[in-house]
Amino acid sequence: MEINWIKIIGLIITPIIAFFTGTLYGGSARNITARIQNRYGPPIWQNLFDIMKLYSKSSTIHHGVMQHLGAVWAITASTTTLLFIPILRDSELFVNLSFDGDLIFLLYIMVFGSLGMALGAGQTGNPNSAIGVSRGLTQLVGYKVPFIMALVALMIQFKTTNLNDLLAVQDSFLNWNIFQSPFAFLAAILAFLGMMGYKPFDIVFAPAEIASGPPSEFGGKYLGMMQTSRSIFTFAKLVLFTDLFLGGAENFFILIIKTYLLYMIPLLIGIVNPRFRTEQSVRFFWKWPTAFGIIAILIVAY
Amino acid sequence: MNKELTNENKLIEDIKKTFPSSEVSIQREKRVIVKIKQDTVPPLLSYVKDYLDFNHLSHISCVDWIEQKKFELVFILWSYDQQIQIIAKTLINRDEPKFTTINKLWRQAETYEREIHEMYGVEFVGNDRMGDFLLEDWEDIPPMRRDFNTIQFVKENFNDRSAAREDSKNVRETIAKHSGEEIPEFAKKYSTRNIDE
Amino acid sequence: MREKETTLYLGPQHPGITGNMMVKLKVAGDTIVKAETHVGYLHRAFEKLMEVRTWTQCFPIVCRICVPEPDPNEENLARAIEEIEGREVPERAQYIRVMVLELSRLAAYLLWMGGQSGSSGLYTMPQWTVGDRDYILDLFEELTGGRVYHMYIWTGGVRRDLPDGFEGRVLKTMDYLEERLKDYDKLMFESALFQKRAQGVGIIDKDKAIDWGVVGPPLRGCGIKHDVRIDEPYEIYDKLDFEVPTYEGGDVWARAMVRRQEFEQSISIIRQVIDKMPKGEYYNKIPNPLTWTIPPGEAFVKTESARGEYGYYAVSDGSDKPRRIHVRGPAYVHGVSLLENILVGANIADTSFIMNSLGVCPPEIER
Amino acid sequence: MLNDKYSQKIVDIIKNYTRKHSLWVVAYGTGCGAIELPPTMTSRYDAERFGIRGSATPRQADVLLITGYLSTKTLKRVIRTYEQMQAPKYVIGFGSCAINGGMYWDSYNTIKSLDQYLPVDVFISGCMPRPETVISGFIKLQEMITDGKANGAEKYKENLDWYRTNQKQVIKNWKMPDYNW
Repeated sequence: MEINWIKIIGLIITPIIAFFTGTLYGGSARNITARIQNRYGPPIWQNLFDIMKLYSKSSTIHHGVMQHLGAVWAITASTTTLLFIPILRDSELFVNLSFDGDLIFLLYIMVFGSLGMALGAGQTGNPNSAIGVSRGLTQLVGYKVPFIMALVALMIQFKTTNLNDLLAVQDSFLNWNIFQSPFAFLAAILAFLGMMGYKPFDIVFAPAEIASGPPSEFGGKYLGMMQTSRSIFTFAKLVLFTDLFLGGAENFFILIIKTYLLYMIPLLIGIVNPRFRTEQSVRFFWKWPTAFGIIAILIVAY
Repeated sequence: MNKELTNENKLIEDIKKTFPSSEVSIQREKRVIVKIKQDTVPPLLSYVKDYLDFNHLSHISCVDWIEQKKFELVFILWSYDQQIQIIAKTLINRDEPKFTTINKLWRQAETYEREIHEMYGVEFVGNDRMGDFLLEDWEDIPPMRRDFNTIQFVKENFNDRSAAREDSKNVRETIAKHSGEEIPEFAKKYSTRNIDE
Repeated sequence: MREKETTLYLGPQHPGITGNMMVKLKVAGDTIVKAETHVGYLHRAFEKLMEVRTWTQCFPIVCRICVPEPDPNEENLARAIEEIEGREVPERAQYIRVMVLELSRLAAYLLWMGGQSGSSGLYTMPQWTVGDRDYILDLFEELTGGRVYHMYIWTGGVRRDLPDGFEGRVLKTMDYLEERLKDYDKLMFESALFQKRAQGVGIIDKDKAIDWGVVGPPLRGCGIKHDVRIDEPYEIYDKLDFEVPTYEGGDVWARAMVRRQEFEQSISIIRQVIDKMPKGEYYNKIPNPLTWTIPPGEAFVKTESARGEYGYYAVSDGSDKPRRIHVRGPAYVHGVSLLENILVGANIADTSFIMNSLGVCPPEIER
Repeated sequence: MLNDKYSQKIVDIIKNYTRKHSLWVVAYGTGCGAIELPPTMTSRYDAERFGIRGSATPRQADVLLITGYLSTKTLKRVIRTYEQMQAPKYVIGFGSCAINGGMYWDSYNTIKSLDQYLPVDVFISGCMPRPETVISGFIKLQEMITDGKANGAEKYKENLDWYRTNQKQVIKNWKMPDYNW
């Protein structure tokens, strides 16, 4: 059977493009935060330098195999999430392995990343990272509930669990999913704030209290791997949200615009807000976002 | 000082009445100095705290009068209502200084006592947290005593600064070498002077 | 099954702790069961050094005791010597001293706002407040030559007179800071998230506050109205009219509101000082400093620093070197005994949050 | 062809370039210089333009900034922090107290010159240097990184026993992990 070379090249290129766009988004986020804090701020490719420097450090201090695996799992989770999301509508270069039950699969694979990091951090034996891991998992439970409700509402409304069908449904501007199922969008966007890990919900990596939580023992290339997986994961989540609610993108330029504007929401909210404690953030997620989720499901079910 | 000192005089009578052995004087408008013997300090402090409501402990300090072989413990209290500061002073002998703790009256007195114990070697009976407070593994005599010579201690433990770096002997030479310029002619005769002369 | 207890060392090297202090926490889950502060990491033996230096040599050392706010130290030592020696300070010097004290209180409050919001995660606020604090440091640099350590107040008055046009620049900075206070309100004091984080955390109960030796804004945060500037007015505070704000509750939020209102009060004090500033001598000259001896005696003086009552006990034995100078800052009580019994029951995430609200400045604890 | 001199040179250039542009500082606020760090890192002097960012733990850091004097109790913790950091690490001594003991030259509790105990790459003089001098100190370190002169870590590894004898002279009971990387 003839090998479809374009698909293979696409398979290799997608994570690289995701990595670079994710890092550039992170760099521009640091620049925007700086401008709001009325200072000049680092250049956009600053995150790239940070990650390359981290890889060039000699990390001879490690605490056993699990710490290696923790970081590797994080990267596998983010790349697999990336590959199962249709990045562009129907392009032959960007591979799109989404199959019938892939919405449920995406829910599972997203949790896999933070689980892997939790195992890696647990291995290091640093009490800070242990506390950070327990905080991270409680918060994960917090924001997962409204997110699942939003996806279930979408699934019932369009009677499909395949992302491609969802994309096919939103063909024109008017019937984007924002307008067709507004409550699901509200629940998902609030859950998206928790997922991104920006300020109101970044108790997990809080430097001021527990010395940056789980990655406090991750030096050198482990931290580099964590940061690469973080930037790929950001890009993957952004693309997922544009496909779910903003009707996907025909060419790469529209994709960049949509994802960048979507990226502004958690960033700008995060700049001007202190951070919640763990139980406060979980209480926040189970109050309004879950209410929106329940309303979304009720509307769709009847 | 000519302002009429009603509170201060009334206070002096009170203390004189209950503690005849103490000599009480007014230093200035809001300051009353009480000199008492060592064992009447806790009763005086509790009397003053409960009856005359001097409830703010500002200060516990220790002065080393090495000539008379005495430590002087100073307790400074402040009363928010009468707005007077009592400075209660007592002399304890210097060779084996011992005193009873007053952390029953004020909880934070324990911190002062830990520091005075570490810095002067005064033994506070009844205070259980007497371990290291500021210094760590200190073998010498308590450092705040006047017979502890800090400059001589520095010479022993930290090797002398000037000998620390060979290139600090001839500073002008080193700077010239670092910055790559040539020492100007008129400055040459100064640059050969060695730092130790 | 009792929660397994782990000990957590918020060690000397920790981004949350302002200076260098170690708090050993025994933690069950997320709540603290027992806290123990270990200090001594910044001990430079100030009092020993002051005993081997002459009186005037003590001034450069004294202002390095507490970093966020050095001026109360200088003013305290100057007043202690003046009290022992009975030296008169000219009127204009007292006005300049009060202006310098209030300016350094503003700088300390701006730094506190940055620390308080930084430890709660709001990283925009420290950028703004520390950036604005720099304008006050520019005023200090112009007046005294040093940004943070001024060595400007000494026995007999101040070191030099105000440069011309200085009052105009001070007033301009005050207007700018009053403008900025509205932005700080929107960002921090009125943000619902900060209130949710700050209310009900680190409570000092009102009846035990004085007994535990709580002073300054934490005491006024419990609703008890005491301030050295009105209890025992020094310099010219009795000629100025300002009111001392108090706030009920005794938690981090009450202390934050007290400091915020005192920020406004200090701005109005500086304005009063500038338009009441008399002309005349600014320095009552001391004899040749090398051979200048002080008659034997002792003095206890205290000023109101941004963190509370700052006490100096100076004893002179007639020689040119002090016999004993004992410095006691507010952090000595707040950082060790008070912190240890407030942290019990608090959440780990709030330790540096509570420490900042108490104004704990470790170099002041161990001098 | 792969690992001959030229490709090694290119890799070094790239490595030094990235290390120069991203310096993560574990600011061990030991001394009074720690009060000049907030102004350097915040909006007026903004050290983040040069990629200088604070890092929470020594594991993630490159630069150990000793701001001012060091008491013997802190010196023990500073040595452990320094040894926990990963290999290309630099130390900046800050203020005259790190150079020669500064104002506390006769205090029994502060160490007199930092470079007997730790390999220091850049000294910033001044009794609490201003934020501009702090940033110029970092620029000097960046220049030393580009032409590969910032090798404090190797110097520490080579004559480790000289450093250990100095450290043991000051720190009495030595219960510290040994240093082998």
